[in-house]
Amino acid sequence: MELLLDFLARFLAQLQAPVLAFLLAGMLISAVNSKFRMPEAIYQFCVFMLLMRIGLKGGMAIRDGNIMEMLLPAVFCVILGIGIVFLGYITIARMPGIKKDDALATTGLFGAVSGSTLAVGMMTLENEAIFFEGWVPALYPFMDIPALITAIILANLYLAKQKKDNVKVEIMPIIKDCLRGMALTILVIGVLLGLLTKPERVYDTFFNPLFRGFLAVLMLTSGMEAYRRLKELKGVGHWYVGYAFLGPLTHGMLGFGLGYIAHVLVGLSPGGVIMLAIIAASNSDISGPPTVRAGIPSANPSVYHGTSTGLGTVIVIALYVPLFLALGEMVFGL
Amino acid sequence: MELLLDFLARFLAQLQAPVLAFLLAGMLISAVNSKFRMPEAIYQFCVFMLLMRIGLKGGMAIRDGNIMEMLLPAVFCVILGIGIVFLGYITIARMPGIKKDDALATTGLFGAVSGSTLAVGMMTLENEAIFFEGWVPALYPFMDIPALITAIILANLYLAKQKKDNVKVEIMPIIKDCLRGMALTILVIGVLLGLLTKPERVYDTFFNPLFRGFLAVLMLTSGMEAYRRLKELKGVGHWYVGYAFLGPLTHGMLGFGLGYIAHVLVGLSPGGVIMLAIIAASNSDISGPPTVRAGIPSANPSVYHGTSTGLGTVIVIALYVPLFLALGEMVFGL
Amino acid sequence: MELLLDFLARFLAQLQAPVLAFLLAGMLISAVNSKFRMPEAIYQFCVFMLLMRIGLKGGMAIRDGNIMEMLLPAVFCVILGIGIVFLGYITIARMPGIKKDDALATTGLFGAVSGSTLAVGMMTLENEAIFFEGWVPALYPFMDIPALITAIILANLYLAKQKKDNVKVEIMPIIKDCLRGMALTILVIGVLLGLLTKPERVYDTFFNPLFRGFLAVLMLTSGMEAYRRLKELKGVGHWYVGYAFLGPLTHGMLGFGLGYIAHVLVGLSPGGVIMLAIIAASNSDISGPPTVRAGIPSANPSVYHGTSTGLGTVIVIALYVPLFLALGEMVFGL
Amino acid sequence: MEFHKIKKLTIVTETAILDNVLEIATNLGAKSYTLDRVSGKGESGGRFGYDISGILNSVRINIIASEETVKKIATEIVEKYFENYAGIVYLQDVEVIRIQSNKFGVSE
Amino acid sequence: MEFHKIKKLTIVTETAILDNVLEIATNLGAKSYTLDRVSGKGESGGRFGYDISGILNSVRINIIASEETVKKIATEIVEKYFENYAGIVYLQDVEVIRIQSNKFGVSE
Amino acid sequence: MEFHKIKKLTIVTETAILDNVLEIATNLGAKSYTLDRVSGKGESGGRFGYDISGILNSVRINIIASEETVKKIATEIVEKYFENYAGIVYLQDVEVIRIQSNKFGVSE
Ligand SMILES: Nc1ncnc2c1ncn2[C@@H]1O[C@H](COP(=O)(O)O)[C@@H](O)[C@H]1O
Ligand SMILES: Nc1ncnc2c1ncn2[C@@H]1O[C@H](COP(=O)(O)O)[C@@H](O)[C@H]1O
Ligand SMILES: Nc1ncnc2c1ncn2[C@@H]1O[C@H](COP(=O)(O)O)[C@@H](O)[C@H]1O
Ligand code: NA
Ligand code: NA
Ligand code: NA
Repeated sequence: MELLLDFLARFLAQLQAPVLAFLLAGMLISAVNSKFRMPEAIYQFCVFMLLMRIGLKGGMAIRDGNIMEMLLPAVFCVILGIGIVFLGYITIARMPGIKKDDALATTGLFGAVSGSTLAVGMMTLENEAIFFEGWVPALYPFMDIPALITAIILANLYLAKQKKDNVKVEIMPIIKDCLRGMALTILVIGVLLGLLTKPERVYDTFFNPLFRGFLAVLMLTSGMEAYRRLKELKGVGHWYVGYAFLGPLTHGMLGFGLGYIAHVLVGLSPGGVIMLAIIAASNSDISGPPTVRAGIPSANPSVYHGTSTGLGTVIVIALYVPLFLALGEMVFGL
Repeated sequence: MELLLDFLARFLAQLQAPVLAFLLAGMLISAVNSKFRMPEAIYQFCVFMLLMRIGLKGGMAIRDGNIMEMLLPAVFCVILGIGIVFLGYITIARMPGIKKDDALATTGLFGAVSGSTLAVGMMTLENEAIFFEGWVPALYPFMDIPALITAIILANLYLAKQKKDNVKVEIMPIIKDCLRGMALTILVIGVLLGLLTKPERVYDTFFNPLFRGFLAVLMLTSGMEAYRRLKELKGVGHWYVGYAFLGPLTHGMLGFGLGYIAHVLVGLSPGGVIMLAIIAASNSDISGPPTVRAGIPSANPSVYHGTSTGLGTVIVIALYVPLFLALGEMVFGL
Repeated sequence: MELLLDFLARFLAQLQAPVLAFLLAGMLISAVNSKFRMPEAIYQFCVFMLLMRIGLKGGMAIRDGNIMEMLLPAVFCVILGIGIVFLGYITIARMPGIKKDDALATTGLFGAVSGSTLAVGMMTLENEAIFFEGWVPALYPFMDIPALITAIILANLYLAKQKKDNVKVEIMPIIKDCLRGMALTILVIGVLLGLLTKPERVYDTFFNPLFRGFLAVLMLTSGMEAYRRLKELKGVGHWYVGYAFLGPLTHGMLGFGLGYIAHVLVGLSPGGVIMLAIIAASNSDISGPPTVRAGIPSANPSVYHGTSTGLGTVIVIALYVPLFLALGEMVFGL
Repeated sequence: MEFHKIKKLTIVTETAILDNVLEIATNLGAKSYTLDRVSGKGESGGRFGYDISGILNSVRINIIASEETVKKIATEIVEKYFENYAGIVYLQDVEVIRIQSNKFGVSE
Repeated sequence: MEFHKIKKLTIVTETAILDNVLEIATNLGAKSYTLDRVSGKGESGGRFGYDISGILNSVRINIIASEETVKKIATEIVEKYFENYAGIVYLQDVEVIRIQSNKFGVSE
Repeated sequence: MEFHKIKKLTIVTETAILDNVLEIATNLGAKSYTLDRVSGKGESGGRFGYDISGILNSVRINIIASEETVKKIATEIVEKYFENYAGIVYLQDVEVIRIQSNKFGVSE
């Protein structure tokens, strides 16, 4: 009961937090059919600023950290990425009236990671002054790529079986495609720059201080987009709505659980555990969709794009970021 | 005499102020036919940054303020918006050789408000350390929308009478069109965010510190554009040149007068009075023109766009912002 | 020996400096064929921010400085601009298999100046806390324009002789074309604003603090572009590769030498001497190429664009900025 | 795969009336269209879209449909808007690959 | 200067498959093409490119080449991609100025 | 409303010579044109406009005018520029809706 009250208090507090408010404001802008559009160059630059900041910070943390500490969480990320897709394959993909390729595409995106949700998680933890290892957000690709690969392979195996075809899905091109996408390119380059050079000054004078502002701008844009994608969902089955609510909750819980194990075994910080839960809960909205579009051509983009970008992102930011924060605070007595 | 010297001193000082200098520099860039163009995404982002800052600040001020205080100034804004258009209708619109629809379109823009002039006014007052209520600039829509509606209605009534048609101009679509335009959308969303959430940190780390810089960039761009619009004005009657000089002066005086009444009756601060004068003097350059283009199709855009964006904005920033500042300082003994 | 070790130490240090690291990271992004593109509006805005900062600072320095001090360095710039092109005319342009117009176009770009290399030089000196006169970078046009004019005239004279034509190359249109180009427009406007107005506050709150960050973004973009241009160079003769290595070294040495003379005669600071060497070593990558494309239509853009943007910029930033820094530190015992 | 002769309608006009034009086109039976932003010059002067307000933005609309449909659309738009708004309207012949769907409303 | 009758192929489709389309075109003999980004609406809904992921971006490809070449390209692309991806493909007549080079593979 | 047969000239070329091309077109009687930026590939290699200097930007110019006018423009531009600059030039038939003004210089 007290837990619930605490959660509700946090949730209401978070709703006052501008990050979520900007997201909702963006939805409102689309809802009233405003002619205002955030210029494409600007939101791409927002994404660049956020992911470069995450990458630089991650790289610097890896440089100054202990690589052994990171190993287990990285392995857990891979497991989560693959596991989430299999979980979807035996749940949402089996529901009546659901096309298996649509479901796998969707579940691939929910296994993958959203850079902006990550950024929201970081900002939230920083606001609460909860420490987390800088390299945790940089684990992003270890969950993202395996999830997308698994989804694409399962979908193609399934489709081939339907057509009684032989199929051979090659993994390397998918990995390349992921890494060549905008989001992972920037993140990985950021990590390399943080790891191999000394970007402290440009980080301290540019990428870090502007982080909060550009996140607000990106949230506004994401909100505008989420609302537009929601409309696409109209024709789509209500199973996907359920998945968008329950999937991230389950994935985040799994992430929290594995994070807790890492906490016990290798000393992952409480903040790191919360972060891992948020990464697991988050769903891809920038670089996942094009990879899925290319890898599972027959899947209907309105379904997966709508479920992930329209519903998933908003739900995770509004509900599950505060939830896992509250959970972490209780479990670790923060 | 001393007044004049004081004004001249201020005017020369203001000319050294970079805001006006950037505007004039922009005009020079166009005048020498430079190939440099400010990318559209950038100046749209400038507009976004300025109006969001104005809105957030306004919203926070309303949240922390007394709603009763704001009522009278808001009503005065509505009166000014409508009054300015009627004033134009019985002056410039009656001049020989002037098409009534062109005149009404122009006068609608001069009744409406310019976000960038507003920002210049705020920066100027802040530079002089003159306090004004943060919600005054957020009164923007209360003058803007009534002015545009009045102009569109008067023009359509006039045109219908000419054609001996019956006409029914609907007001709601015009209001919607105004609110759905870029400028008012951002401003209103900013006010809501400031009012309902706690955006202090993102305001203090992003929107506020970058305000001065983005205003400089926008001034440069506005200058480039003003010069190009000036060329359009060539064919247009000299009455419009007169109107661009005398209109804003009169409107600003009316604004100052009503502001003074609010000062006496409800304690509007001296800075708020000056601000109200500047809002009234300013003329729309971003969201007004498309509304007028849609609402009064037969009006020649070269006339109203040229008069407002080419002449009006430059004149108000160069002459009338310092004038009303000087006037306020004298009247209130600042 | 110690000199060499010192240089190597500096070079390795510089390689850790994020400016070069961002350039190399950009090359890596292109090399792995990433889909990430920096939006055009963003890198144009980066160029704007850097050149406006250089211009404002230059203008303020001129305002506060002694015009006589600047005269000799300015004259030296003109001499360097013209001299570099003539030097190219009697070296690279005479090599076997080299088209004279291609060579002159290339040498024109190497005589001209790169705004981004300039910015790198400034940042490097500022990082090392080496003073330089703020107006030195603003000498940019005094080298840039003469170099481009000389190259275009020589090329057209040569081509006319080939065709036994009479030719009359007009200088004024070329000067206008240079000044109307994006880079020089912004720089000159910045200088004027710095000289005639008081932009200290907007400089201190916007253009200066964001300098480092926007330079990093521009370096990343320049790296991406350099790699793409490198590919164009494939078919092109190896003479151009040699020129890209030896040209800037020679030009920088000449710049250093003339700078030293100015040091002795009019007291140019050690930092100013280093800066002059860097300006001379740098090669145009933004506004030079279009001027050359218009002025020497028959020259193959792959050759000069590839040599200058693909090779020259990277070589100068990676090798010669640290070299002239080291040289200056030794010569002046810094 | 067959190639089917049909018409392409192009409308270049002010962005201000884009929504109205698309509404008319939809009402007269065009289910699909392609848009892009353009600059240009004409009787109404230069339209290079540099202005902050967007008054000088132009848009180009392409509609591929039957001759009857596009002629109706063209006529209606010119009559309704081209007295006051800048623009040009023209038709061209095209051959469209026909696939399973009967996208273009051409009777078999 | 002669004007030579030849064909222009236009493909409007998802940016996601641009590379594949260009590869097919190149393999079937098109050495040159022109691209631009467009918006639009069709059977697959609106494609206005507002989304961050770029799933809703469309591209327009123009290829001027001999009738034989463009028909091969058009057929191959429609067969291979248009079951799953959004788009339209059409041909038009054009007259190209011929200069020294034999750019268009037209036999003299 | 009548539809009038006339020509559309398209020029795709380097942005560097846009001003010159427009000047020639204006001098030869074209009062109106439509422009847009494009990417592409051709004999001169890829022109995707990524470069900061803009050397690799391409522009597409459309001019609708009488056959005589557009042929003169096309010929002049190709002769003057296409030895050194990248590009392609072609003509197409169009039917333009004629309104009150005699925009296209077609005698009645
Ligand atoms: N003859 C033409 N050829 C090409 N584009 C044209 C032509 N006439 C008009 N346009 C386009 O339509 C826009 C408006 O034309 P106007 O109404 O003549 O000002 C111009 O800015 C051009 O983009
Ligand atoms: N009949 C048409 N006329 C013009 N553009 C079309 C047409 N059909 C399809 N398109 C373009 O092709 C895209 C995809 O079409 P669709 O596959 O029908 O959704 C649309 O967004 C339009 O840009
Ligand atoms: N056959 C063609 N089809 C379509 N576009 C072409 C063609 N040839 C040339 N272009 C366009 O013209 C530009 C320059 O062509 P080029 O001079 O061949 O390099 C290319 O980048 C294309 O945009
Ligand atoms: Na996930
Ligand atoms: Na007003
Ligand atoms: Na140089």
